[in-house]
Amino acid sequence: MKILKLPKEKLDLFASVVQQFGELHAPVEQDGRYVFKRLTRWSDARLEYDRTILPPKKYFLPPREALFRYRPGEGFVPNTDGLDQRIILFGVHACDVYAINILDRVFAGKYKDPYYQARRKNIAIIGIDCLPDKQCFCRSMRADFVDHGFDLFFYDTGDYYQALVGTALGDDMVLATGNLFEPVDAAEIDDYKRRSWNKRRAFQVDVEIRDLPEIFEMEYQSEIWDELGEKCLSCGSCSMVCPTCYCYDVADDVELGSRAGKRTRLWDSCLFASHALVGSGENFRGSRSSRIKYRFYHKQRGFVAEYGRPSCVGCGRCVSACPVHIDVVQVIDRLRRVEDVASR
Amino acid sequence: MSKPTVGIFGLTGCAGDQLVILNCEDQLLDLVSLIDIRDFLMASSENNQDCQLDLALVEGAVLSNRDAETLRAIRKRSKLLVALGTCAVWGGVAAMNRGADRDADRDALLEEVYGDIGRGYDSTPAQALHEVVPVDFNITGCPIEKEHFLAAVASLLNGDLPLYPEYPVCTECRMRENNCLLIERGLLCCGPITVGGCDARCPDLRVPCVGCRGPAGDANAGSLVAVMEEMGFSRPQLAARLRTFAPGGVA
Amino acid sequence: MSTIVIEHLARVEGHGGITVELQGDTVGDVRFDVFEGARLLEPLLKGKRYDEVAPIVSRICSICSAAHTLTSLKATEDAFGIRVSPQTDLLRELLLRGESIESHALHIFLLAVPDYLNYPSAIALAADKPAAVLLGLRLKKLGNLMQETIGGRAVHPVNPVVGGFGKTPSLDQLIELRSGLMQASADSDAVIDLMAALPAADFCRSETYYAALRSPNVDSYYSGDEVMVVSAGNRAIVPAADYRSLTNEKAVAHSHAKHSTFRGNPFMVGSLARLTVNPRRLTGKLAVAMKRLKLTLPADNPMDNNKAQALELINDVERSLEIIEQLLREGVKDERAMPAKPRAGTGTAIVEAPRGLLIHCYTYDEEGRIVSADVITPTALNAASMEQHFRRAVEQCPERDEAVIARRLGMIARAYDPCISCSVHLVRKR
Amino acid sequence: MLLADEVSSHHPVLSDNPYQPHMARIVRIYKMVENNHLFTLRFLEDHLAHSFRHQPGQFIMLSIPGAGEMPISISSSPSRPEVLELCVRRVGRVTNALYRLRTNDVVGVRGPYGNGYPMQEIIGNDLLLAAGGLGMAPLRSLLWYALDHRDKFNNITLMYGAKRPEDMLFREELTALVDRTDINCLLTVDADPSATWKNHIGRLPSLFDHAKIDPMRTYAAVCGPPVVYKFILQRLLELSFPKNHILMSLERRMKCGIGKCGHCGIGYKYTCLQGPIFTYWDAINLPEMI
Ligand SMILES: Cc1cc2nc3c(=O)[nH]c(=O)nc-3n(C[C@H](O)[C@H](O)[C@H](O)COP(=O)(O)OP(=O)(O)OC[C@H]3O[C@@H](n4cnc5c(N)ncnc54)[C@H](O)[C@@H]3O)c2cc1C
Ligand code: SF4
Ligand code: SF4
Ligand code: SF4
Repeated sequence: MKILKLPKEKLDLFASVVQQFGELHAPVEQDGRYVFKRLTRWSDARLEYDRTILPPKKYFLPPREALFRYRPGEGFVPNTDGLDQRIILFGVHACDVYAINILDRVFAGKYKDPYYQARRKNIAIIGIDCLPDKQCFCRSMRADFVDHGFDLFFYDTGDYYQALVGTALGDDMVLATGNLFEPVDAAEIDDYKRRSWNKRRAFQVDVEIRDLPEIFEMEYQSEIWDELGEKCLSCGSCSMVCPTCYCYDVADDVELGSRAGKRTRLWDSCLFASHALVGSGENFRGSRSSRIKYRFYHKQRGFVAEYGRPSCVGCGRCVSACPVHIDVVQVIDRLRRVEDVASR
Repeated sequence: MSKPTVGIFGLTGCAGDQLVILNCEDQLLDLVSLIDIRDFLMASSENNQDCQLDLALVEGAVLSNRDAETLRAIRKRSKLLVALGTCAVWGGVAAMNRGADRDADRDALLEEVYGDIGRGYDSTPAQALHEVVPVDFNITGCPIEKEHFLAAVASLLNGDLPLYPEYPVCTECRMRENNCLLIERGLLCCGPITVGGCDARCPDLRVPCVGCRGPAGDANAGSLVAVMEEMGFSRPQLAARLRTFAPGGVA
Repeated sequence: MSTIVIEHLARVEGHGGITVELQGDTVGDVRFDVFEGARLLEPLLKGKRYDEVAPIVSRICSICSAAHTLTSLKATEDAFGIRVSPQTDLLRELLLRGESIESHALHIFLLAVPDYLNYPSAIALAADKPAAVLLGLRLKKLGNLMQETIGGRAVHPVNPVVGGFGKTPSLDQLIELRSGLMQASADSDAVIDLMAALPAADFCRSETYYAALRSPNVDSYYSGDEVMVVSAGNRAIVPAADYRSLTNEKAVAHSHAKHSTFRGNPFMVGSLARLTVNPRRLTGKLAVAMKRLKLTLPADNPMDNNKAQALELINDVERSLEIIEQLLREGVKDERAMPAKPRAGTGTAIVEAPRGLLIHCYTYDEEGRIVSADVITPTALNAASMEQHFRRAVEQCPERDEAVIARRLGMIARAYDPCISCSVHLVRKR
Repeated sequence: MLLADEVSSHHPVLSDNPYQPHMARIVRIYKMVENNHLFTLRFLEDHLAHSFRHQPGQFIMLSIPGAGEMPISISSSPSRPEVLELCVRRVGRVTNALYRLRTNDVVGVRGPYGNGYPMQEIIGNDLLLAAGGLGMAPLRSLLWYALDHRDKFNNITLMYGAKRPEDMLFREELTALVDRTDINCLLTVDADPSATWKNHIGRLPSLFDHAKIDPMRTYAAVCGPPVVYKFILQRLLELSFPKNHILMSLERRMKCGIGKCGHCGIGYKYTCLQGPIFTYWDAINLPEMI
């Protein structure tokens, strides 16, 4: 991997050059929170942000997306609107890049999702390193660093950004800037290490995920699930804001007065009562507690069986989006806690 | 295939859902060419008040014996009866105090407002349509969303029942990437227990949801109230707020 | 004795009917019956917090929902002593104009024009004269777009809140509105052409009292807190807080709407009243149009209200354009609503709804909860005047033909553009 | 005019779109049981009709334009190609829309999906098919596959139960098997008010009394409503069946059929990818399986 550095004062210049590769999107402030948005001017970008309300997944798997248009006589014609739009996402945190890498695996495999993949191909990612706040636990989830999935990744090492070049496109971006980027020397390598060390110590939240799948199995009947079930509002907020929740629903509609129509997919959540309801009226997860259990179980245990790691990246979004303060970290802590059997 | 016969009716309400139909400016002429509107008092002075209807769209709540009779007559002549709007589906604002002592004494209330004459008025506590006659399906909202109405007609013309979201306003609010008013600003937002479909219209404008669409299918009002009490709201205040549009919806 | 009954008025919002009793040639009892169910919204407001009030009273009526919302906010702001920003005032005015455009377009094109041309509905009219209906729909859509842009929804606005707005519309949104308004401005000749070509409706002459909001410097629907009553050259001013001297409502047995008189005389509110009270606006384009419509003020024919609506429609468009230009010139800021500090007291507000004066008066306790609420709507204010005009029309009808009389009464009723669900409002007896 | 498939195959981005339904014509609708019709489909494009191959136990995603898409098991055997037979029960929105269609109307099909029965393992062994009610739909494919490749299997036993004779799916076809010697076809009904039924009367598990089963060399394919699973499994376990010789077909909500939409997850498996055929061992190791 190519590693270079960019003097901080040249970042603006870099941003203006890089626009030739696509529409620039970055976190901007919205009443004190942040959202990824198309930039109207570079000065709107907020690269030192905590977390965006929605993760970058909205670019790859939009909340609502027409998959097909249907016309009698023509059948289902794929909708390709917006699929080849070139976008540069500037300022994606490591955990979010990690999450995209996870989605990549879900939408690949034997049946590749061409909509996701087309967007993924056309959206460049320039990552940026960050410092954890009190809700971040990406380090525990092993997602505080990424080594692929981005085109460029910037580390703030003081006067410079140290830049990891991840792809040929990233390299093209570097080259397009002429000689803005410089090689790194030993001093910067030390700066990087120092920063890495500081970041590690800055985490305030820590959870242990080793052998968590086993503990989940053992605690499958735990009363924690009933308690959570009583609290959970089934509002779906956690799933919407999660960078790795990808459940979707599909619905067909017709146009007024014709048999033509379209097929749309839209974000769904396993916390909704309809999620596991089938035509016969049977609901495999009818109770709210079984649903919230499923969410945790699938992220922290099911995904491990399938893909070798939990799908949670520890971004902390669901913790801050839950109106009734359901907190993954606390739930995992409680599941891990050793309790005196006699007091149960 | 002959066009389905349709009647559009208003019981007691603000006529907002009928107005939404008239607000489909771009589709109105298509609409009237696809369906045979036989009875629509708000828009036409030539109405057939007896014919059989394939579809009756009824807005408003039942607030008088006269309303109840009208509704029964509509039910009798219609194959499908659709409740249009929160008043028809849940009772709406007129029903907010239902069950409370004050509302029970209707005559006293009428007198309070109209004086002695009030006692003679034909007036009953507000009821949703389904409390009086069987209803085939609901299009909720105060008022209904235009798109839902058009989609419903399109589906019905195709022979399908329409599909509506059952998830709460929060889901769409999050999809639109709004700052959460409840969590971040401590405002009393009914989004978590109100059924979605409005695309989180109010929170998107930084105005808390007042629950105008009625409760979500799986509303967990108890848990929301508990959290809001921790935030410093009083239980009666919360109960009153949550019942503004749908007294029967949340306990 | 015979009785003429219009069971259920069509093409009006809500449920009402007309009954006329004739003894030979003399006209006995004339009644405008409202049998809209009583929702008793005012007593239901008791105990509600100030921020819950507007969304509830908005539901009094859909066609006037923006006016109800804004009157309510204004009354609450009056009670708490909140002064909103000038930008808020402008945007609220714009919202009201949007509602007025929608309401007038709906009334003129979908309800009144078919009436004059003897069609049962706009749907029937559309088959023969699609251009007229399409013109109406286009204007109506613009009015709705304005309400959606500023109010957040075409019916029952959600964006206006105590102290201002949830969110200020963006520059792009205002620019979009401007292009719609410019197109509508180009349509105004067509509106006048259509109205001027309608057959005359001259079957009810009567000296009439008119009441409307007197605006301080511009012809505003929203600002101002005095009502002026005009009759045959006499003018009287009623300050908002004294609104009861204007309304002195009394409940009547046959109707769920209450009747109002000023010094014993019924009076008319609405478009015709507004033009009569504020003739200042009738210059330029409007003066020409007024001539073409053969309208003179003060008018003695209630049917002229339709002409006045057409003039207002044009004026609404022009005025909205001015407001948008001003906003664009001065720049729109994404303001937050003024903070509300509840205090005990009473607040009164008067606004011009599309159908005329709308009055809200609230008394709050120190925690900002409603102690009592009083809502007086234009249709209720008009009820006595309407009955008077019904009577005149019957008296002035040479033949005693039921069908003719019924048709004329229906037309007068519709010319008033009554909004019956509005009229059923409930006030505590004093 | 280009067909949708061609359009998609020409689009540079969506050339290989697994969500693309391929249009098929309804060639026959046969009312087997009230609200359980058998639909025979043939792809509009001949090359698809020729090349479509599936495993017994697999399913397709069936689109009714305008109404939606749903998973339906393939009831016909791969040994009888060119058409697809689907046995669909009318339960809701999409199935209702299908029931409105007539022969020659067009629907969308994509697939086949799911694992299907593990034919490599089963071949050479005895086969027991046990179904109740609508459970016959996925088993029928396996049944005819086995009968058409009779030499590859040892003893074949079919146990099928319905409430009444008129509720029995594929009734004519199955009663015709009763006299065949290369299969032990046991059919039973709970009751026979019409008194015309010539086969067994009684609950499905009672058929075990008429079958000779060697658990160690038999694969049992079971399908039906939950009660059927409950009682059949009980009998099979009493017979000490190896847990991975019991094959069950499960139903879950599905929106994609290809492991993306998340609806059919059970524990850590997806019914559409790792199922819908699961062994009993999987079942007891996955929470909420049945
Ligand atoms: C692998 C598999 C094979 C199946 N094989 C058959 C078969 O051969 N014959 C048959 O009649 N039925 C079969 N089903 C069940 C069939 O898919 C449902 O009955 C059907 O989806 C109901 O759709 P609906 O729109 O009529 O019902 P509604 O209840 O209106 O369903 C609405 C939506 O929910 C989803 N849904 C509802 N029920 C189910 C369900 N059981 N499974 C998956 N999604 C569901 C669908 O996406 C549907 O569009 C099978 C299901 C699965 C999972
Ligand atoms: S589960 Fe929560 S913390 Fe984990 S990735 Fe999803 S939103 Fe972030
Ligand atoms: S603002 Fe209201 S609707 Fe939106 S997420 Fe928060 S609680 Fe839900
Ligand atoms: S956000 Fe709430 S109050 Fe606003 S429109 Fe939606 S349901 Fe109604």
